[in-house]
Amino acid sequence: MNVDWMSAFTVLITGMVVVFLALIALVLLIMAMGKIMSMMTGKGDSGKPAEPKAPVSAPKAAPAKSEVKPAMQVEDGIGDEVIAVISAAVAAMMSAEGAPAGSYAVKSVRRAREARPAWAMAGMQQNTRPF
Amino acid sequence: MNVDWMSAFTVLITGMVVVFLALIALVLLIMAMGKIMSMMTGKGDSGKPAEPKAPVSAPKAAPAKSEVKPAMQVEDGIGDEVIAVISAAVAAMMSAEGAPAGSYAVKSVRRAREARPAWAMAGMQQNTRPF
Amino acid sequence: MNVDWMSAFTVLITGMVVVFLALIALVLLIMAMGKIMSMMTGKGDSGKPAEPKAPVSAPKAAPAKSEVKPAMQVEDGIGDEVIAVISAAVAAMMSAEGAPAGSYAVKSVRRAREARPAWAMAGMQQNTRPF
Amino acid sequence: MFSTIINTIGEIIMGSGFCNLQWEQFVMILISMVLIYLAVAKGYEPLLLLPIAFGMLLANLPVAGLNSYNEGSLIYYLYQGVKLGIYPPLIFLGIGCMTDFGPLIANPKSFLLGAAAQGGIFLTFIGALALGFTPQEAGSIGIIGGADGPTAIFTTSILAPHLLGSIAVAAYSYMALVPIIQPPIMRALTTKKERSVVMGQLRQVSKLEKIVFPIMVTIVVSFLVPDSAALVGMLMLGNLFKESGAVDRLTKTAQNELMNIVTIFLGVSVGATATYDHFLTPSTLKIIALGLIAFCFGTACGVLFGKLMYIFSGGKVNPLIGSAGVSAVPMAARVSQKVGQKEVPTNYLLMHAMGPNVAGVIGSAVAAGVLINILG
Amino acid sequence: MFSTIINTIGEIIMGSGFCNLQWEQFVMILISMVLIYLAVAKGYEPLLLLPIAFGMLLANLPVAGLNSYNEGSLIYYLYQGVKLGIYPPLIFLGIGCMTDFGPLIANPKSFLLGAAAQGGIFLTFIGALALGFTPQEAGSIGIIGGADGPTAIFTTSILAPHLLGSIAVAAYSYMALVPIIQPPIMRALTTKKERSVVMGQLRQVSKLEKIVFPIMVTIVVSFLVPDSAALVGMLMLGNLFKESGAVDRLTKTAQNELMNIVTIFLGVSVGATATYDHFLTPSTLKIIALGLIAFCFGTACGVLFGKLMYIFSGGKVNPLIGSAGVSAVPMAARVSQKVGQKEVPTNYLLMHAMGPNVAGVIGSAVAAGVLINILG
Amino acid sequence: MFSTIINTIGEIIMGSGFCNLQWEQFVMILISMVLIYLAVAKGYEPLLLLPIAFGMLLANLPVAGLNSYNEGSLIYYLYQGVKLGIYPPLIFLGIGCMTDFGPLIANPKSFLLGAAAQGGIFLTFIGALALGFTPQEAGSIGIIGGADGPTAIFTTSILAPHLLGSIAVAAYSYMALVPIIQPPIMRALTTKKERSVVMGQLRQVSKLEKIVFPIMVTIVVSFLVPDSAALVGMLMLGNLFKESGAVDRLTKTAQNELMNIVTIFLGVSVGATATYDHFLTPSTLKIIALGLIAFCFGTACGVLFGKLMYIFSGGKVNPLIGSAGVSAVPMAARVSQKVGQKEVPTNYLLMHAMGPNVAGVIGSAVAAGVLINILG
Ligand code: NA
Ligand code: NA
Ligand code: NA
Repeated sequence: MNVDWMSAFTVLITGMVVVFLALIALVLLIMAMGKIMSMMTGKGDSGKPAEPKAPVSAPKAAPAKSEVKPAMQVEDGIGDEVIAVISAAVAAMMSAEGAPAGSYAVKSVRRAREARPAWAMAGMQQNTRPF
Repeated sequence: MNVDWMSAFTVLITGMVVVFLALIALVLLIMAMGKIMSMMTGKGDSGKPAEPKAPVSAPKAAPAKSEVKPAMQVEDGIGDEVIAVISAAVAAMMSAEGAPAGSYAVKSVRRAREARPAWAMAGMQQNTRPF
Repeated sequence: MNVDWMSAFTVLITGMVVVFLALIALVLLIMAMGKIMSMMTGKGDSGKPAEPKAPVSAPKAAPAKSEVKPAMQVEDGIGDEVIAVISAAVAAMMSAEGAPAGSYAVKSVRRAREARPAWAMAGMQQNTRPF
Repeated sequence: MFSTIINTIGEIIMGSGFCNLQWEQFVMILISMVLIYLAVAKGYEPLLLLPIAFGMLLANLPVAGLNSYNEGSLIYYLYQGVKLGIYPPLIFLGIGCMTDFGPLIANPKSFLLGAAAQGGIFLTFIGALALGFTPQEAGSIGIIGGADGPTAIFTTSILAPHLLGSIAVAAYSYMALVPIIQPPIMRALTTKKERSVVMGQLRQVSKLEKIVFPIMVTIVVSFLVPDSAALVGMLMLGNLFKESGAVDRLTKTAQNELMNIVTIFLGVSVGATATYDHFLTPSTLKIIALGLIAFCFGTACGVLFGKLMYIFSGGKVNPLIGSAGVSAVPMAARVSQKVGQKEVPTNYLLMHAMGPNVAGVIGSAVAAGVLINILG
Repeated sequence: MFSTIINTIGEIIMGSGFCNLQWEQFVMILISMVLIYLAVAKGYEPLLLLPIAFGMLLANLPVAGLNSYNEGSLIYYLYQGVKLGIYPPLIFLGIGCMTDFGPLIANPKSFLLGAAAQGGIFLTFIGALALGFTPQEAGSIGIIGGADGPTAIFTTSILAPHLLGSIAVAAYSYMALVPIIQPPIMRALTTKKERSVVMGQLRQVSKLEKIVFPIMVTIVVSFLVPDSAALVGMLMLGNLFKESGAVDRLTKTAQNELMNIVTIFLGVSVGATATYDHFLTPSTLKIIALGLIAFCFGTACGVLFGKLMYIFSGGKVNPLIGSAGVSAVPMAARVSQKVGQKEVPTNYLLMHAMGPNVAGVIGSAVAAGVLINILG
Repeated sequence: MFSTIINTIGEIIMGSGFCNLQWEQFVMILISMVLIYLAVAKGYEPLLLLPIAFGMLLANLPVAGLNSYNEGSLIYYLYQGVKLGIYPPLIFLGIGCMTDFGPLIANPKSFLLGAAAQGGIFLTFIGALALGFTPQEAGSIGIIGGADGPTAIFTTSILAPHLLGSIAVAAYSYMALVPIIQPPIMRALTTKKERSVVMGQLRQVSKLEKIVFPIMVTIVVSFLVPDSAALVGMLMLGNLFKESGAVDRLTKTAQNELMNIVTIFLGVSVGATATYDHFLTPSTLKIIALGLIAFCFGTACGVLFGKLMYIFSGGKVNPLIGSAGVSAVPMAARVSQKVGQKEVPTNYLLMHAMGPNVAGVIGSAVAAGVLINILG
């Protein structure tokens, strides 16, 4: 066989060097971005784990989370209250039916995917605007 | 600069005249259509505001409407009853939970978007027919 | 008119023969497949109506089915329990509202169509894998 | 300057449709309105007839040139998917995702009824030749009797593209009329005793059989009639998507958004082949007459073969399910059900009729392949 | 061998964007970032401005060649849908599915306001000629005043494709700025008394009228101005889909997935026409200035014609609804509503403004057809 | 006449697949069935392997000509999107919409692991040359080690389109086998102590960083390796759609319907490049062997570099996350998690492995760009 091994290893080394060059550049830029962000927001701790911060902001959410199973998928923009309502309704019903608590869970709460273009009161929906 | 102003103003005037011509033609045709419709249906009042008519036909719907917030999006074809059921269920639950009335609202009621092609009893769904 | 009737009838006969050939081949193959399947699974009765088998496996599902109208479309993968819950909730509400039983039916229960790509705990969703 | 303006406006008006309307275009616009009326108010297969009718309207607007032949127009580009045979197989992909071949697998003899009903195609082919059409045209007209829109459009786009508009309109109109066309023929050809046959329940079909089926059909049909491989292959790919249960994402998109997009493009551009010079011809009237004949012959062939099966099965097969072999899924099967119930109200023929019904889809694709092979 | 490696890496670096960046490309990348910022943080019509801005970024990456002119690149293929005039009508199909022409049918005189507001187009045409643009360029620039993105892109792709980037950016930016641009002009041209006019409730429109409307508009507009038939025809086909209620599957796909796919392709490839040599020119600055003028003139023309209607109707028409005639649906109508409510808080002009608003879409398409006819 | 009929039927049968089947086609059909079995029953990446396998079936049906090379066939038209490099970037657009680069932004050093794991690509390139492949073929084969389907298909369609079928099948098969291939290598190259490292929680990443990230990556990567701009650009556009939160409509369509449609077209037409004359060659066996080597080498490179980071970080980095650098998102990250949990059941490496995992996608695209640059 007549392989040009020199060219071959050139490709090997060049390839790895360029890949590392590109990704190292990104490492540096992202680190710089992180620094700038933390300077701009004045949060010196943004480079550190969020652990200490999370508990402060989550105490109210925690009980709700323990109630709602992790398998539940909630679409953005649906208020927690609405979910609470539906969960509660189902829960209440279940206890009324004599089912063991915890044997059912709200699996999914989602808002209608598309608003129907109902002009009813407010004219054409948001969607139309940009076209 | 060497602009042919004569051509320019010709475009200006011609353009506006043609746009107005087209839209005036539509005005006349739509007015004619409105006339024909009201003649055909025998409702002489179709050209007038719907105000006097609405209250006559809507007295039963009105209370439901005041209960359900305007933000609610209901897909065509879902019976009012079904919505009423769901609203009622949520409302009942809320009062049971001691939440202030009116603090929650059914945001969206919609029918499943696509019927699954389940032949279970009735064979292929309607959708297939026209192909 | 100068129609080549011989060619015409040749097309007629040839066409029907080939169509029948193709479909008879399929009949035979499918029958063979059915035979092989029933031999492989050891269920000698797979060629016979499922009638005798269904009642054995469906006794629990039957009452649920009589409750839920046939028009109901349930997406695969939603547990019967969940449907039962929702049906029950609506039913209970209706009786509380004094509506005649059977006048409402759950029309559709379906799971959210797409899991939002929430990395929350478990990383990118299943969907991403194959690309 | 004032005279220049008057001149320019004059030119625009002279170049407008009002001054260039030919009476044939006016007639075509009226026809398109009638079709819109049938689609919207009467519910004649609106998913295709509405786009077709609107495409016909666009194609006959004077001056605008929005037809499928005018290179450079929007419609021309959309039409390429018809011309190149891309849209019909993609629609079949979606149909495959929605079709359950279970009743056919449970009772494979249904295939015979799906084959017999194709008789309408070939008999009409003879009729069309007799009325002076070329063999290619006659084949395209015959395929109307297959009662499968995409198959008819696929075949016609290869054999006789100038007839696309007439054939599509005829095919979809008669498909909508199946509940009116079929019952008298079915009753005329069967005795009360035959119509009263109650058929036993179908066996359960395993998931494995349902997965093997599309692969088997693809191979057998494509081997015997290679020209139907594109249609049958895509139909069966869709069905494999569905039955495998492994690619739900793809199944949903293929049977919804992809099929809807293709339907819009196909409908509008097929409609826009019906310019007045292609549509307002004696051929169109003949095609409409022959289309009806095709549906009637197909129904009759199916029912007559059903009678044969009634005899050979010792009275176990209700010949009414034969008419479902023309496809027009699932309407023809419902017709079998209804006509059967008139005799025995508790008779439930629907599932038995679904077998020939979906077999008819495969049968028509095979027939199309044969015609393309011989005449193409 | 070591020197070979150094050489190869050197070649790669010499061939990389770092060694081939021109300052104009750098400026363009900055501009694209500003546009991304406006789209994302300020909410300037993000559905189109974000793809446009990203397309602009891609087109000005050195060496990569990801622009709409570079045959063989991904963007080049996506761009064909713009160049061949396919995307804008398809977006109009989706818009038609989402538009309710009810308020216009209830008060057809709104059409006049939708016509008057097109004055901005033709006045800006004169202005652009004065600034040294060719008539074809001037027409494309004028159409910015129509405040309809697809119409502007359709017209420009025919008359002056090299300006696509600038015109698209200007059109969508000013559309986002409608709530800031219009109110001062509206207040300056009207008296407090005029702004306080309370308009009566609109009549109910029957389903039949709503179905006949799109067919009628298609015919009338396409007859008079055949060059706008593609845009108006697709807009009206979408509306017919919606109003017929018979093809829900198609309506949903046309207004969602089909429109979204086309929007992505159109946005990215229109943005990618804005390579630095096409965008970093004095023309772009002039276009941005002229675009603002176009919006202002359009608003003024609408309001002034509204005053005329106020007089002739004996004070029954509130001239504020005239500004909605520029389209920018439904934002311009909301502006009319808000400005009106400042005078009479209980005044509800929205539905009355929706009439001119949707009429303006038709009006701009007609104006585009006229310009294409005369200048194309 | 009877003899004519016999003749015609004879001709049809002589022209059918039964009389024209070559044994290689028969073998290919069997192979396609095995692949369908793997996709459906074993769950080997069914979203792509099922369409690929069916495309392979169609392409090897005798006479039918449903392959990607046969101009005029349905598959040929679908294949143009592969040939012109359109489909892979569009799939990357959808993947971008579904990818969260948060873990990578939180720990940018992950990029290094994503770079190291590309070693598999270049080592396999050498191996392929040694087995007698041309440099272009060797580059395409190497890219299998990137464990990114669209990148592999994009590169191969440029460098060695005749190998598309084999490479696609190898790439997706091994991707499905990642949970079997990787663990032994990971365990062999690491000590129990290294595998037991528990890593700290990642910092929160702000929305702004997530929005800046895709723009930054597009620019940096495209500047250095312009040939990867199409892939990386589209990936990052999708991610920008997602993270901006401003264009939900577009995000949803790009990651669902658009990606599904493209996946169907790409899968079927890539599969249909595998006609027997292209696939039943010694090359295919070599490619399958080399593909496995590529995955193994990639995994090893990643893990070894992880060990380096373990040393330099003073034992803070668990080298197991290095194997995730091959991408195969998110399966390789899950493998890291599972192998780690075997040592310390409470260790939760998943999020740390997601960093290298998504970095590997970018890394492979860069590697592809380098190969296209040097060999293309
Ligand atoms: Na048929
Ligand atoms: Na406008
Ligand atoms: Na990779």
